[in-house]
Amino acid sequence: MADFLLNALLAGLALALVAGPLGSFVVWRRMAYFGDTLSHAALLGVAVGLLLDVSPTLAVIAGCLLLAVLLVALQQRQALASDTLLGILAPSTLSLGLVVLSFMDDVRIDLMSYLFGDLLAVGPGDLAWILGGSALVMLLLVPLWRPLLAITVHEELARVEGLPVGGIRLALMLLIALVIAVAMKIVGVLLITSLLIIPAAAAQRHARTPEQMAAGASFLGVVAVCAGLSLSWFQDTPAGPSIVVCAALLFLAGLLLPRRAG
Amino acid sequence: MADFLLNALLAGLALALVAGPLGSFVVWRRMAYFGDTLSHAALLGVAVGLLLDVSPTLAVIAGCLLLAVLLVALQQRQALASDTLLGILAPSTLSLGLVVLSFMDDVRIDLMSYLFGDLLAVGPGDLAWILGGSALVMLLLVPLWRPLLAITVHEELARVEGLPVGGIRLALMLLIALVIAVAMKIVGVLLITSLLIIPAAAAQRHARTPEQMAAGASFLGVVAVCAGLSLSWFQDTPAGPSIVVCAALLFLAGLLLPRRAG
Amino acid sequence: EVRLLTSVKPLQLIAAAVQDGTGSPAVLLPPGASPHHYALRPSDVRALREATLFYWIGPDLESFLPKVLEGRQGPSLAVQALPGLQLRHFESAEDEDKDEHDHAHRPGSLDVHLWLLPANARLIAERMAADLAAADPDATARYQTNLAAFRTRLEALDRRLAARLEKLAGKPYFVFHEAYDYFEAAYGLRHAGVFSISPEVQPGARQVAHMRQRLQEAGPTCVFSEPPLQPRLAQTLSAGLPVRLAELDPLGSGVPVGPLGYERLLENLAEGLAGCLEAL
Amino acid sequence: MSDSLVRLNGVRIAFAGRQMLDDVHLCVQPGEIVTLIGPNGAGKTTLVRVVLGLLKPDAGTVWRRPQLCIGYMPQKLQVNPSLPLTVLRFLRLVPGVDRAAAVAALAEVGAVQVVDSPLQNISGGELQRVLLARALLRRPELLVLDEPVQGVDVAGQAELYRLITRLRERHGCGVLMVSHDLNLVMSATDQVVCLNHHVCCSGRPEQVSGDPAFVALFGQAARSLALYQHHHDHTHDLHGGVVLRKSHVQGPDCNHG
Amino acid sequence: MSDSLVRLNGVRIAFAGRQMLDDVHLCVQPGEIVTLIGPNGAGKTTLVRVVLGLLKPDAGTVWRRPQLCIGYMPQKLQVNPSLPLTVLRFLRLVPGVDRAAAVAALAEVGAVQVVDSPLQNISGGELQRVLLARALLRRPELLVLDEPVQGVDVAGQAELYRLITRLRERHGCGVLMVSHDLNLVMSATDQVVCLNHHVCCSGRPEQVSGDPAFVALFGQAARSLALYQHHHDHTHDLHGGVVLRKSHVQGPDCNHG
Ligand SMILES: Nc1ncnc2c1ncn2[C@@H]1O[C@H](COP(=O)(O)OP(=O)(O)OP(=O)(O)O)[C@@H](O)[C@H]1O
Ligand SMILES: Nc1ncnc2c1ncn2[C@@H]1O[C@H](COP(=O)(O)OP(=O)(O)OP(=O)(O)O)[C@@H](O)[C@H]1O
Ligand SMILES: [Mg+2]
Ligand SMILES: [Mg+2]
Ligand SMILES: [Zn+2]
Repeated sequence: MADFLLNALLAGLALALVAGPLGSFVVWRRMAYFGDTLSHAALLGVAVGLLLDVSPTLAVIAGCLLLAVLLVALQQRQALASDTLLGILAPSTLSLGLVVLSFMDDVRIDLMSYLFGDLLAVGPGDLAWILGGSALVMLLLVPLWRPLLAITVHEELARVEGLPVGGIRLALMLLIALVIAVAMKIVGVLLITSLLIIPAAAAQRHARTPEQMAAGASFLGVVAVCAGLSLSWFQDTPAGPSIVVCAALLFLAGLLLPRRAG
Repeated sequence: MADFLLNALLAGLALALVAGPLGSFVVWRRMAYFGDTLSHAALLGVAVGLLLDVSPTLAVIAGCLLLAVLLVALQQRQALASDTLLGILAPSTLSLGLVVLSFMDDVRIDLMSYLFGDLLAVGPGDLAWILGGSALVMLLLVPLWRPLLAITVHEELARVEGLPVGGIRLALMLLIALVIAVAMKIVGVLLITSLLIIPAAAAQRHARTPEQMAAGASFLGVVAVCAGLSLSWFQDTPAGPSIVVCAALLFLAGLLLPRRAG
Repeated sequence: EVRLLTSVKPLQLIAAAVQDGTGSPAVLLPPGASPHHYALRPSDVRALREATLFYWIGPDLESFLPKVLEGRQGPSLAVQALPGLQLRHFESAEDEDKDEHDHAHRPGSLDVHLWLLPANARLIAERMAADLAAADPDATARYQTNLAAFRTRLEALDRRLAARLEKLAGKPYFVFHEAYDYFEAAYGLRHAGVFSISPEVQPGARQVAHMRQRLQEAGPTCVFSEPPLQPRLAQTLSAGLPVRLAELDPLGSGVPVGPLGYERLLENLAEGLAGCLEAL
Repeated sequence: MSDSLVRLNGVRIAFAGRQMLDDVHLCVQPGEIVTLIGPNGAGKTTLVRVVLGLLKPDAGTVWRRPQLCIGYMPQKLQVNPSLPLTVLRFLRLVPGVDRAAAVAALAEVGAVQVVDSPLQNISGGELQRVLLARALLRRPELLVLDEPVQGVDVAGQAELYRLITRLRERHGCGVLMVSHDLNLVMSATDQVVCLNHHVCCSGRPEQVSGDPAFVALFGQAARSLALYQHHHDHTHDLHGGVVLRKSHVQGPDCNHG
Repeated sequence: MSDSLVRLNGVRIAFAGRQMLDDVHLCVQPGEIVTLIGPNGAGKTTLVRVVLGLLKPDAGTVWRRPQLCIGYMPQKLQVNPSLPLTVLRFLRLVPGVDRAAAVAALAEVGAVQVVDSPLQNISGGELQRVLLARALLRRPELLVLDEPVQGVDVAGQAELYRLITRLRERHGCGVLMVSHDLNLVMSATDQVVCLNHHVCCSGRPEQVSGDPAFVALFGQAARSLALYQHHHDHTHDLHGGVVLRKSHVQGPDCNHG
């Protein structure tokens, strides 16, 4: 096997594994739009970074983390659903980025290029980041898992039971934002948002507990990565989109199977 | 005033007016991601259209309408939230589009130009489309309004009371999809999704009835269009993004005002 | 045969002139593909890995490439770094209006359309010939002949274009996207205005008004767009004015790959410009 | 049966392999109050949802009079929280209702003070009253109420039951109701159906309260209502599984089997 | 007051200009059952939410014993519908609970048959029982129950009240409960607080049931419980606005004012 394919496979598998549990939270908390919003916020980050002469990578990560904090703050003040808040933040940050750029006459850069990676372009350095980052996120998830579930089941109940709801929510957002921000630059926003949402949604139908859903999502993600890369290799299709198409096919197949006995 | 500015203003105002009620439904039904998903589906439409040698404009509209139908079908079968379904459909359709494109060797299309319009580029022909279309949608909304509200308040109650829930839902989706598909090509997906969501979300906090919210959203949209175009004129910033930024500022201002006495 | 790969079509055309008779160069990005929405296929990565020589413009244009190139063993060259190349940078709009003053301010971003200057093309061809000769010493003579022929043809072309375009100097025309500065600099032309400085950055209302005013003042004029783009703004603004819409193709997308391809690219540009402007 | 509003025959439904409704027959006539009683998890809400057409039975037939106008009050209702909606506007979603009619309906159920409150903020008992008002406003031929007085205060409970009885008299509509308030129900019902996955017994209140199946199900609490006690024809374990089953008393209005 | 679990002093809260709680004093001691009664919309749930810290009062102080472990059972609970969650897993969200403990708790509340059902699908009464089981599993020092037996069947109601009384004896926890079941409540409560935006009267059940304010509020239904009847010190209009107000009887455990 070509080494670039091996890199792609390892990166894809690591992301699929960590995306299972994180993506389950994305589905439960209705944040499907989070990835896209982050990519738009990242663009604002880049634009401001150019103005302030900061490294774009740093600017992207700062933009994403800031957005996560802003989202948590708005959720606390506002009765609006997460998806509406994201639907406000996404175009707003993007537009602000474009307006900021329009003040800089001498910049004719390809903004998008700061945001999009490609799975087949993953090098050994990227791979180290992804493997290390995934392992770290998994480790952080272990102690956070039960409180996260508690605030997801019912936030008031969790608050009465003494959990620091705001802090836990912020931790989750930052975790997801960090994974998306790093993965976006390496494998592309399209692939990472799909790996978060589609396997989790496919696993939901047949899971009876949150843990089953998270594990099922990781498993389906792994299957999608393997199938997608095979498709890409044998049919010479683009790698990232092929994985997404395979994940979508898995989701459709799950719809046809009977729902697991409740 | 320059005539292009007049065109832009009229188009913006018409869209803001019709986006008020439609956007309220988008917020209530948690479909904030709908616009983005449609723009991705449009890309699949263009790719398939190229394969079948169909006019791209037709292909875009067909893609959007098909997506709306698919969404309604999935909602009926599946316990997943709308935002999750949209989060699945958006990357899937985009990826499928990219895979289809990769099989066509010598295509020279500027995909983005099919999706991103510019408010300042609205010509008299476009304007006629927008004005006519908005008027038509408004007319269609009148008889649909009460049943739409009923299924939005509580779907089972509406079903028991004899409303054809599936048909009404489909009608709403098709209406929104059509508005987005047409507006996307003329003023850009960024502007139309923002006009749908941000004014409606801003109006929600201070409205006591659905009608107040829809009217408030139209009003705030109109204000945002006027303010944004002024900003664009005096500061020479891009028109669409300026409107979006103004809408976002209105939303923030609404957060600072005390909530209207309940 | 030396396997030579270039990132974009213009470089492939230059390489085709140098490699004439010994092989045909390949190109990575299909014409029309936008570098940032291009999703790599395994065959692309393989082609990159297996090419003996690889040429690309530089990270300012093909921003996705640096990472893929990390995995490449063989030599690759970002031509924007070639010594002796004439490079241009965009300036801020205020400076454009004023007369040349000393450029103490930070240089703007690089104008990546550097292949549109024949002198740059010659320099690139020379470098390609040297690299090819090193990789395939047996055919050194052939590369030298090809290079010499390319140089000669370029000089002739340069003279022809200069003569043809000289008459157009001062005629007002507008471009949709600022891609022709190198070409214009070489032949003493200057566009009267740009509709959008880059595809991502839309113009503001005042700039559009300004363009509209200039279009009106200019009288009969031409507006040039690039083939895959749909210049809606240009169409709207020129409605009702004696304005002709035409296309210029800086990437040579329609040009067949062959030893004469690069010249065809430039000639098409000149033809497009002249064809429209002369008919005014 | 041509004059009945709704008729179920041999309805069976299973969730995840557990038989939830087993060979259930039911019919509601105009002007008749039918009350479903039974322990928690007996399938009462499930049966109501079958009657309404919200759930398709696995077997059996459901017949509703064509164009039947139904007023429904669900057991729990979570209104879309992102929709700004006052109680008044909620009631006015029923076609042809103006403010005066809405206020009158609220007055009947004793919730007129919340007419301008946001629907999502009113208290549990107030929501029950508002839902009942809405069901009334439709001037239904069939009123389906799933635990209508749940969470309603003591004074309100008796008041609402009286209102339901009055309604039947005023408009002649049929009522299908689920309730746990045996004492209040027994006095205001034409037919009681005692459900525990299957129909344990059904008939007039005085018949049912004497039925051994009824006593077995409700034990202590029912004793005060029971007029007489027969020989058990079957018994139930704690959660209503039928331990032994012979024949059942059938209600007088439905012929089935 | 150093040994009380929670203490409210002069709490006031208004929603949209309507005064919902007016100068409310309340305290709960360990081992004591305090029951809030009052008509719908009286502000009982609001008061409970103030006690829990879910709502900040406009004026007055709320004191809770530091590190107080609270078991809470809300009046209505809508569990996130997109989360696959069995009843067992829901109960095991409480730290340190294994399957055996969860099943034991379910058995106590009489809902052991739903242990493996999805939480979103169980019936209304079953959900109430499961919520109570969860509150118990936390081994709370203070148990806060908002209408705990709402929707529970007849047999279950008495059973659950008995369970709550037993719990107090077994673990010595304090209980704050909202209820409409005057008959059941009166027999199992140490202190009754009769709330109608303000505290109408409070004290031991036998004191309260004789209080004129109580009789004025609950009228007919309460009469059967009242032991004797005094002279009214204030009256209420239909929905509880105080028409005339003098002094109130104060519960014996709280000193305020
Ligand atoms: N969609 C479903 N999937 C699986 N099981 C279900 C579903 N709906 C209901 N059930 C189960 O069916 C049983 C009966 O539920 P139902 O709501 O009909 O009871 P009920 O008689 O109305 O009880 P209650 O008096 O508590 O309201 C419950 O045990 C519940 O767990
Ligand atoms: N967030 C809020 N905003 C505005 N009004 C509210 C809010 N919460 C409650 N209310 C109002 O406060 C009043 C008291 O509500 P609460 O839920 O405390 O009543 P309750 O005593 O618990 O009644 P029930 O017995 O019906 O449960 C109600 O009339 C309700 O409309
Ligand atoms: Mg029920
Ligand atoms: Mg309450
Ligand atoms: Zn260009």
